[in-house]
Amino acid sequence: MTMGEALLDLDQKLIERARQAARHITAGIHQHITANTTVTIERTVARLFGIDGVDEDDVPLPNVVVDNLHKDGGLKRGAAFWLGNAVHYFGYDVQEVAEAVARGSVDLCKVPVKDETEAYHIAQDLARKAADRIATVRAKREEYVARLGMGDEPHLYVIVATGNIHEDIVQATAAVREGADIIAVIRHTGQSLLDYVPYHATSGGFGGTYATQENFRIMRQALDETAEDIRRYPRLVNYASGLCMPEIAAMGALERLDMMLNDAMYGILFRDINMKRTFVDQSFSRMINAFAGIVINTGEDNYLTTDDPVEAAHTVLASQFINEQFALRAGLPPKQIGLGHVFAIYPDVEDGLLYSLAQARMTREIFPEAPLKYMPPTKHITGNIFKSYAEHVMFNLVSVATGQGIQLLGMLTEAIHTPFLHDRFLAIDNAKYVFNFARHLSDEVLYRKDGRIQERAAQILDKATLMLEEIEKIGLMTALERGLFANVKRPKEGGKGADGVVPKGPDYFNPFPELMLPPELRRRLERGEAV
Amino acid sequence: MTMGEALLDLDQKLIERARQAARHITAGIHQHITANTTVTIERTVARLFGIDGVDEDDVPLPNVVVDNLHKDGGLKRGAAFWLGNAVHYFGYDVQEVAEAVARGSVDLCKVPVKDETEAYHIAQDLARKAADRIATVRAKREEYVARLGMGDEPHLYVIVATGNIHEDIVQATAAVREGADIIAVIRHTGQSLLDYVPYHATSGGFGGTYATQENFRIMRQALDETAEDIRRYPRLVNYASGLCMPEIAAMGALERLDMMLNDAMYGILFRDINMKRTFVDQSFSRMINAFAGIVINTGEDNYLTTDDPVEAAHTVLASQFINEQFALRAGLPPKQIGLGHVFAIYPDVEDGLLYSLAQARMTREIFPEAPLKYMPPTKHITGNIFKSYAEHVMFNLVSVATGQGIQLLGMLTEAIHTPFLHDRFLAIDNAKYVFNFARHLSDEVLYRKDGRIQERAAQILDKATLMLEEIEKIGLMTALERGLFANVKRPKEGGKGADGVVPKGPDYFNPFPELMLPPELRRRLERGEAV
Amino acid sequence: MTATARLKMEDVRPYGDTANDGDVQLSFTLPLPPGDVATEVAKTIARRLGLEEPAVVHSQDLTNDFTFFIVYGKVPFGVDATRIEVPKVQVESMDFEEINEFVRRKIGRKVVVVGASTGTDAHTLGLDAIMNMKGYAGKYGLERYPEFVAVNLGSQVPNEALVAKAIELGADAILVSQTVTQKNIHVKNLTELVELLEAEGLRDQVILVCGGPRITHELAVELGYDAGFGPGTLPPMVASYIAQEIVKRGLAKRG
Amino acid sequence: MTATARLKMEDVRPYGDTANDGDVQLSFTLPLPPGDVATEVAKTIARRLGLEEPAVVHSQDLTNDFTFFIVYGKVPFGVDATRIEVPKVQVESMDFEEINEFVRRKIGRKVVVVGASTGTDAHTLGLDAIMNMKGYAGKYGLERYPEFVAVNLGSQVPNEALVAKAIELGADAILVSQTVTQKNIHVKNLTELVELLEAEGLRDQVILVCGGPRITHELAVELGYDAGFGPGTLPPMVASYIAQEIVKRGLAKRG
Ligand code: B12
Ligand code: B12
Ligand SMILES: Cc1ncc(COP(=O)(O)O)c(C=O)c1O
Ligand SMILES: Cc1ncc(COP(=O)(O)O)c(C=O)c1O
Repeated sequence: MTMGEALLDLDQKLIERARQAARHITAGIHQHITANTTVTIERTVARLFGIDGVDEDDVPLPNVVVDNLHKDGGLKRGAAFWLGNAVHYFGYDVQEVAEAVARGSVDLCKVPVKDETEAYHIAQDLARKAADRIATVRAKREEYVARLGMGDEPHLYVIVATGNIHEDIVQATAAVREGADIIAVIRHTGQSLLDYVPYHATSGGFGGTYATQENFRIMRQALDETAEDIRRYPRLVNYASGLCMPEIAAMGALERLDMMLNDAMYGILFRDINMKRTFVDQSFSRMINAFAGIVINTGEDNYLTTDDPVEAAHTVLASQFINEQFALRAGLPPKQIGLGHVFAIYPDVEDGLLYSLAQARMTREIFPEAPLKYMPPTKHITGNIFKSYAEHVMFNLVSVATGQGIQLLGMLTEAIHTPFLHDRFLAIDNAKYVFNFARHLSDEVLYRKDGRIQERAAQILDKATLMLEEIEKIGLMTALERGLFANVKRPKEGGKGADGVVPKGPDYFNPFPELMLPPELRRRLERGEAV
Repeated sequence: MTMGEALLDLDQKLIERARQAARHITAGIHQHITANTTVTIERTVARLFGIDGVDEDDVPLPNVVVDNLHKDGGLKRGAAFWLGNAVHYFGYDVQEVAEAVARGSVDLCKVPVKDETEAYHIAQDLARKAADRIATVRAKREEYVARLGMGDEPHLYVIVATGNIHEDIVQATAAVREGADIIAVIRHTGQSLLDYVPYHATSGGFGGTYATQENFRIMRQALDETAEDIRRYPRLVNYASGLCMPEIAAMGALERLDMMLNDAMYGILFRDINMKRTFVDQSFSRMINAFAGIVINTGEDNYLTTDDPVEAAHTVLASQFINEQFALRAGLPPKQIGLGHVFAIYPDVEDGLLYSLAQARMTREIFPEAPLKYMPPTKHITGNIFKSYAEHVMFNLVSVATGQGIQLLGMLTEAIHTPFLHDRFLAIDNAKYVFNFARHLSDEVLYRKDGRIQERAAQILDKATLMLEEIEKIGLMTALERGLFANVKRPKEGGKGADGVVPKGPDYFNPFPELMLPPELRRRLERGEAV
Repeated sequence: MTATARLKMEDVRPYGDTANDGDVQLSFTLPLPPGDVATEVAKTIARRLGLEEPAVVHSQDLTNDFTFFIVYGKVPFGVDATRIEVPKVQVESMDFEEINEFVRRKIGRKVVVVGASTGTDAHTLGLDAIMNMKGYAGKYGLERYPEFVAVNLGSQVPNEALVAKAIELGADAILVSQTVTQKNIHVKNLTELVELLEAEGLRDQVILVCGGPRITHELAVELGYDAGFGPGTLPPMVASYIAQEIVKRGLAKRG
Repeated sequence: MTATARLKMEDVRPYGDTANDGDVQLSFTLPLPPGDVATEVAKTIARRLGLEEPAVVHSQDLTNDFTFFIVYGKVPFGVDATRIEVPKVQVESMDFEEINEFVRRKIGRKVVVVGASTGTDAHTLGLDAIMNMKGYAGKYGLERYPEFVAVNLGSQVPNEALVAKAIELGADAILVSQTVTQKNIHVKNLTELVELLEAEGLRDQVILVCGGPRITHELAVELGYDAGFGPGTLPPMVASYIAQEIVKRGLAKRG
């Protein structure tokens, strides 16, 4: 791969202008993020402290605990303090405290504060243990990767989506044996709108399988077993975005997921989740992703499922700049920022391949260290499975020719059903063929100066820069209100989950940022410096 | 297309050395070609004079006539003279003469020669009429092309091969409506080894449909009707190579075929036809192709169905140089010389795409005016129809990226059966997609100096030049004896049809070269000058 | 020469490269490791489906004791195409102008339509294609029709909420879109809506229409809908149907 | 966890994404113009094949009144894989050395084998793979075996010429390759050879073997051959078979 080499002759000043605008745009949300917490952030604290399980009505105990605090206005101080206090007061462990709350025998805010310092101390201790656990998990991943390796880039990323975790395991392990590098378990339709995370191993999802900690665990275990057989470490992916971003990020950190879909704006735009909620949640969840060594995937591909892929190409780039800055602010190093984009151009567009090469290569050059995640065509795919298969060849070719990092494989039955076992095989075979057959193409091909490919890239960069500078002026929230992305307008106060945003009190306490954010970054954020 | 532009930085001196060697190699066969005629050349004369039909035993009358002459040693003077003489003597038209021979009532050599000059005169007159007819057919094609056009290059070339001409017509017209530019009716298996051309419309072929003049005619008519509908002129192809090269060339000239498979060495190597026979036949048949404005297709793809496509790549180039020189010597201008090559590299070869690009682009640059005919992968294709379909995308991409002229579309069921109706549709759809989606790729992509692609092209050119210089030393016939092409060894006197070669007598007469070969070329050939 | 000229409509068979050869291609996976037994099972399945001369042209190890097969074979029977009855929405096709004129003349009031993607289905593009101003494939959507009041509730709308809204607006027609069909979830969602409407005693008072990539009119009717629209549906087809059905069912005066 | 652990061998069904879902994909062309009737005929064919929930997921105008269909459906029956008997060449597999040793010990003379692609078939690569020195996939061909005399007559050999050569050489085995199968020409070519040998009274004295991409042992036996070899055959399989069969049939002493 010639990742570093400038084949497109892009205007570096323009890139810097765009990045600078994105820096300012995200800094503009910082004040909001630091001033608020959310129910799911507090549930995350509870989870990381060790609270798990469900009550009699199948309500997860982290919800029970946080609801209990919320009704009494306790969240503004943070769950950490109250849990530390209850542990101290009762001498229970934290799970026992949660169970007591579930039984109705304890109201957390009403537990007398015997020794504030001791309460903080216990909370800090629980947090440190959680952080240690995550660090151990991370080390284990690093050990696996060092020992078994991960295969060449672009990495082959496939989804499983049977709705039944046991069936998913059959499919996922087969895919890995066939050559897949990355397995994503697609979530049950609509799970992102649940303000809780389901529990147990599940078999009744539609269009995907519930993201539960137990499902994470048993899939990871199955993949680990396969890894030893095939002498390669397959990575596991799930979705953070939604109403439970930080909780799922925490679950992923504990169960050794390796990648997570985590976009700073996806939930707002595509799930109509309240923007104020999302901005706070994404920050906390990404901090956990960062600390756990998890690579995030952003969702810019989604813009082009509604908007026109040729006309709206620059919105993808603009969003990538914003996602990048949000990610950096949450402590994610560039090599953990898997920016998304997509091979979406309709197959009947003359020179569509040239446009696709231009955009893919441009993205590569502008974000040289990001493990770019390249999405397959979906919207225009029909029941003509042969045609889809042909399009996927082109898609795979563009990827290897431009140095993409993560290749989400298209399924020839995209327009028909979630993938059959052999659909996935055929997708893997297609990608392996193309990647090998064109292995060093990116080393050998240059683009004509000021030709169609260079022009196209220049034009996208130009429009994205202007768009970012416009957003810089009006602010990101207003931009979302006005529908600048994906043609979707979202009012600041509208959308789901708005009532889960809680202003922090002056005594708000959360031990995790101190444990998880790099100190230098924390200092800069506190001082309002560029990151 | 940037056909003219040198993207590969090939060594022009080496190209000239190779071409010069090929010039000498083909000049080395000239003496043999001018000294001999063959039964099929003489049958061609009979056909062009107007002899058609079959006798009671279904033996074609041209065979009846030529066999009749041959048994009495009359061929060394040429059929033209004897036919002129008989027409003159009996006052019959030439068909009546043939019918009389068939009835056994006339022995041509025994017909008294009343007036030699008159006999020559009649023969010349018949020849001129034949040439006029062909010229009219050619003009009609030119009129069609001017009026309806032929679509963008690379032209989509598909085969029909049902064995039944009526079914072929259904398939061919559908293909043309779907976008095919060129229809080839594959011949019945083994027809190339028949030393006669079957008669009538036929429905009983295997693996292909008999090449008969009637089949040519009705297919042409069906395509002409479709042409008016779709406002595009579809070209029709059949096969000259085999034991009846010149006869089929003549039939094609009369029935407005537009392209013919005609390779100077294919019959020798792949059908074990005697080399002395083939060299004489190819010359005469190509002269007819040239005069009729028919584009020939050579068969270098065949080398790689037995030999290794990576190792033996240079044999393709060497043969192209030889075919080019033979073609020029028969009066074919470069734009009628459709040199063949093939996308044959196994799909599991790392960087196979780079090698394919190198060879295709190299061929383009070395033969800038030739309408290169690019063949699909066949040998390694399996029953995995999806995989074939993916390979065809790459094949089509290389073609449009390197400026090929004629694209013989691969069929996803290559390993299974001759094409079904929808196999052909899927192939056309694949090519249309790729050609449009990558339309101007060849304008935009440059190859890195001394990179893998340039190196590969240089290496092939180098090996081909050495091979040609080796053949120049030993002579082409000896080279074929030694198995330099396709690993097949053919003894000079071996193979089929050797007994059909007849040394010309001092009074040998054939009116066609004078009518069909450009005068300047004839002069040069006679003087032994380079052409 | 076209094929139908040569073929009997009473005996239509698949066509490979020769009239009536019956050739078809098949692919599937078997939960067996690759080998002779699996291949023979694949052939047996083809044979039990009634295919003649089944040929396994490809088999592929999918690991985990699965094998993928590609099979060709011949269908030995014909279908009488003259007797095929296609369950189809009965409607006279009209264009934008004609539909509005029809509503003005024969209904004399605005037609009220409410639509949603129901249950957990978040796919709105299909319903948007029918309802939004912009429409689909160059045809305006219902919102643009002056004689229609079209309310698009968007995605993931519970059946209860949809029915409530229909009552509130006094809707003439309810439009439901369903895209996710895994394990027949669409059938479940669609059936529940019918049951809900029946429970409320409203079923006869509204025109109930569904659509989506796997919806056919036949399925729709089977599930208790008045009409179903599949891929390729354009807004005027739906508008024509609703307007004509209102008149046919004598619901015009209701509003 | 492998699938077979979860599935009954007595009831093997196609697998899409869930055990026993029966999912299969089908494609074919109908000689009908595109439209509702053609689509319904396509579905009817799927239904008459016994497929449940047939869904036409794609239809494509092929012009000339033809339409191409892609259909998915569910096979509603299982096959008992424990009862599958695969007609198979009965042979103990031996390697190059073992085979030659076997011939030396049990036959005591060279084995004579003559091969050809017969009729109009010019495909020799398959037979070459078995016979030529070089062999196939890293395994030497019969010409390389010191205990075999292998004569490859090449392509397009008339059955008469092959039989004549077999008589001339006193061949133990005749190897026939057939690749072109259009309209079952291979069956015709193969049958003729058997008839010829029977007419000459030679059938029992030679081991008659055929091979090619569409040859199965089952078909070969049906046509009167001793054995048939399909894709993937390697030279030692054929050599082992011939050597063992000579012994089994008591032909060793004949030469
Ligand atoms: C775009 C898309 C999305 C977008 C949707 C954006 C949006 N605003 O709609 C996003 C990214 C959000 C999405 C998400 C998901 N998707 Co989705 N998605 C698609 C995709 C690519 C295109 C669908 C589409 O819009 N087609 C274009 C429209 C215009 O066509 P149409 O719906 O058929 O509509 C026409 C007709 O059917 C009819 N019609 C439709 N509705 C109605 C209603 C009425 C009343 C009438 C009269 C007519 C009518 O008229 C329309 C115009 O002709 C398909 C794959 C594909 N290529 O088809 C997958 C697909 C539909 N999605 C699928 C899945 C599983 C999901 C998820 C559930 C995955 C997950 N677990 O996260 C999620 C969750 C969504 C949810 N909760 O339902 C599966 C469904 C599998 C199945 N058959 O069950 C598909 C087939 C992909 C796949 N192979 O897995 N998806
Ligand atoms: C190479 C090739 C050619 C070459 C042959 C060169 C040669 N010296 O053999 C050339 C270019 C000459 C050729 C010509 C034709 N071909 Co061709 N050809 C092929 C191709 C691409 C590969 C076949 C091959 O060699 N496979 C490799 C060998 C090693 O595999 P195999 O034969 O299966 O052999 C193995 C086993 O079957 C077994 N085996 C085979 N024989 C024997 C014999 C014995 C005794 C034993 C024990 C085992 C055994 O062992 C082998 C090793 O495992 C196929 C398409 C494809 N990809 O399969 C078309 C194909 C076979 N050809 C086809 C046709 C129609 C033709 C022509 C008739 C076309 C024409 N009308 O001109 C001509 C004429 C040839 C003729 N007269 O027969 C069709 C056949 C269609 C059908 N099913 O009827 C095919 C399928 C292409 C197509 N889709 O149209 N062809
Ligand atoms: C960034 C991101 N997050 C999440 C999702 C899926 O989330 P949901 O479960 O809401 O469908 C997607 C799907 O496209 C995505 O791009
Ligand atoms: C140049 C040439 N001529 C003729 C043929 C076909 O001839 P035959 O009819 O001998 O198979 C081919 C086929 O590959 C060819 O390449």
